[in-house]
Amino acid sequence: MGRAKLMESFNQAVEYIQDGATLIVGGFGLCGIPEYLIQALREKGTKDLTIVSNNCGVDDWGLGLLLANKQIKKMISSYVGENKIFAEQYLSGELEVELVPQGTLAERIRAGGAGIPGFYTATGVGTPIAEGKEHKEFNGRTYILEEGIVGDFALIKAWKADQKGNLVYCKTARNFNPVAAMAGKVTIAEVEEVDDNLNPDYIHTPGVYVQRLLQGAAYSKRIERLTVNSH
Amino acid sequence: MGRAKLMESFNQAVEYIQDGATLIVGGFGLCGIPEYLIQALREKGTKDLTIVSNNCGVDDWGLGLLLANKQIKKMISSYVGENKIFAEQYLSGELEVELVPQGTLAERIRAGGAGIPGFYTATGVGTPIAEGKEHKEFNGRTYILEEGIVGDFALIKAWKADQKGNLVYCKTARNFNPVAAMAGKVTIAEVEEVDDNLNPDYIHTPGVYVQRLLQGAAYSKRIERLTVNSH
Amino acid sequence: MMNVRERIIKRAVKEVKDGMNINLGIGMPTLIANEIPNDFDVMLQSENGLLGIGPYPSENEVDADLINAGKETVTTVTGSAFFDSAESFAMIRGGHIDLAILGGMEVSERGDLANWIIPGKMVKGMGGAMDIVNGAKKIVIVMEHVTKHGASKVKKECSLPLTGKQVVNRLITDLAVFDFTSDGMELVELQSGVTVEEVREKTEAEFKLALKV
Amino acid sequence: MMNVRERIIKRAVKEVKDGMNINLGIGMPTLIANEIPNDFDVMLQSENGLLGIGPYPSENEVDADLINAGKETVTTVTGSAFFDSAESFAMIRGGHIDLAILGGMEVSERGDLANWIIPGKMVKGMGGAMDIVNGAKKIVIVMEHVTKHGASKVKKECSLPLTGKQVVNRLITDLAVFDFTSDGMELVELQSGVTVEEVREKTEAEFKLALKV
Repeated sequence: MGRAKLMESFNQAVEYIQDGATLIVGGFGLCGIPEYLIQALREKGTKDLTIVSNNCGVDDWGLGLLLANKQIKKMISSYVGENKIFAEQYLSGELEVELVPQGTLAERIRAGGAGIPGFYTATGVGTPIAEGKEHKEFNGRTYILEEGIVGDFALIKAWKADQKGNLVYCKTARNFNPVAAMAGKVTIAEVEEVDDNLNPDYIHTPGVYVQRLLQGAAYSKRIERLTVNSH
Repeated sequence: MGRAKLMESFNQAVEYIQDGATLIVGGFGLCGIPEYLIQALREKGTKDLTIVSNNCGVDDWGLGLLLANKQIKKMISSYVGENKIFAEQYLSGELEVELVPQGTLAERIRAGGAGIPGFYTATGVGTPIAEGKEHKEFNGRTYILEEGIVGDFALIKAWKADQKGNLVYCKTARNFNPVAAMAGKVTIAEVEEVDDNLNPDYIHTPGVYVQRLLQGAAYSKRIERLTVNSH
Repeated sequence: MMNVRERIIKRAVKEVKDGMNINLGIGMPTLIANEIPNDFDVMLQSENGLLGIGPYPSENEVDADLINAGKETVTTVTGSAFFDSAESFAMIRGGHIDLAILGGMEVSERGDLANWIIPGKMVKGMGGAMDIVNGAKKIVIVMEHVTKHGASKVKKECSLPLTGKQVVNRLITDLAVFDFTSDGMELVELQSGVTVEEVREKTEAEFKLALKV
Repeated sequence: MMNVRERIIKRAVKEVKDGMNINLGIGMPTLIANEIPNDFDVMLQSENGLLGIGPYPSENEVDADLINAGKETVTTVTGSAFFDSAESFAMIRGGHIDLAILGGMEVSERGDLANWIIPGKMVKGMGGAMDIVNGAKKIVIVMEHVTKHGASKVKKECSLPLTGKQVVNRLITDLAVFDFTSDGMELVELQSGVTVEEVREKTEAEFKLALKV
């Protein structure tokens, strides 16, 4: 897909995302989510999305915004317990859900980005997750086959970027963002800072994975569970 | 295996490596090889080793030292063209060789470290490498099954470590070292510097993978192909 | 006298050995962190991408980019490292975490664990639990021995969908400690003031007694 | 007049487009780097773990920790990034490299490539070639059209063990340029001064003529 271009407009960045697209979206809970890209997608109103993301935000933030606007057809996630609208749409049959163990989800996304169509894991063996999947023994232990995931687009959030699209993440806001970056046919990254002096030894996502780059201002970074030390 | 301990003696660090062990050794060519651990292993004289490493050094340096001392039974590598002793031992039947494409080798080592016993790749389909391997189609394309590799020990070289065993590599001396670190049942790391102020955002190998840690002095860092710009 | 959860936590912290890398589940297991001896060199892993969880932050230290797997704001200890989710579960799945202590809803006599879904209730998801129980070197489950209605949670077969099959190494309840081996389930310790008879009465699963009990 | 290799290189560099991420094989393909227009924003990948290869170093700049896949000392350009071998081949295998230009020993009319081993000669290994030919988005092979004995290297079937099956998108020789599609092999360009007849004579493979030739 060639190399990153620094763009001005979040609306323009999501312009080519069509109804029915599969999107891989970075973040864990509300930490490290592509705030502005999600909001631009809500404005655009793209429908019938399949979204691969560990969680689905909360009712009024993150991917919950797309859910509330009925833009999501299917979620592929490991945990979706923070969202009332999610429960309603799921129970009414409006929303499909595929639950994937968190480590399997991360590895399936990495595999998709790394050209690996399938891999074996012990995770889920003997549970409902293993139903219908190929089982295979290696050295006397049973594993199941899990498939790589590729997205039409990946929407991610990083801390810093240079203009070549190299990315650096901050603390646990890294989470699924680097693997999502690998697995998008087109990866759109939003960042807090553009810095053309990143140290090449400390790049988390090489620019080869990033096709569109945007800088956001004044990130909300909502905290889901503010926990402080009382003493 | 618990956490890294900073040790004084390279000889002591390799003490428990038994004849017949499988070792995963970091480095690409002579770049980023664990110089001192290899030399300690030569002194110890451990025999019948199976060594998983992209290359096999040169005749008088790197893994070539173990080869010259007839300590290696089998090499699992992607390219072994720099070594005359290698050719002799291979032709005389003293040395077994398993050639693995470089990307498959890196991924097999990562898989071993990541608890993935097998994965599918298109690399090698239709070539001698695919013979005897399970073939499977995904979305109309054929892939072969490759298995994860785990070593009894991994010997690696990093640039800096802290005393928790977190590692940082320098430039292209990183190469196979981070995946080797993951795939050793016991991982022994040698480093140039110990620095207890590494930035947690920029750790390449988290300390969880490192069981023994040593600091080397005055690294040789031999250059295989010195190439300079004439103008 | 200690309440039920305190009993379980006090016993569970004895599983923690100096030098371990440990993953503590959300809820009761998280509380174990406070009880780890100060002189232990232990690193706590958070599966969202951190090795080296520190205490909760002061109000000034709160950082939205620094949370644990329970989505709580945390701090880091010296020598911590951040990594991405694939790397985090490579670490877990690959057997590099020495010990995981997780909560349970049911444990069967063969060491099956159910702790992620109750049919008929709203689906939430398994998060990282299925990966952890199949990956960490030792799996310790902490849970109350019986439900609030008095029914045994230590069962012949789990009635709830499984998180993992034959994955539990040790179960710690408010009544006793059990180990699971290829020989079956074994009672290895009684909580103080508890008799074998009481455990038998409140346990659906069949278990043997370890010699030392 | 240009020699054979110069001809091939001059034609091959036209495959390079502004904005591409490119892997150049060891040997003749490496020389293409020097011919890339200065105003192109192109990043060269080295499969040992670098995106953004720069020129060879001056004697003062030589760094043993900074080499390319041919084990030559190199430098980096602004905006380069280092990564490990698994990440490097994730990038390659996952289709994130726009173009790879590699040398060849034989190419068949179906786009099979042989370039890693000659039976009877000492085994050296395939290095990253098998990964690259199955991974990069476009595979261009550069090679001399005939052996030093005058035998065609563009064959009906490769006689040497394959590096990849139906992997070549374009072949550039000192005589011509060929494309490989589901329709077979097609001559798309002649090198200057070369006739279709000469190409036919020196090519064992069967090929069609593109309309424009």
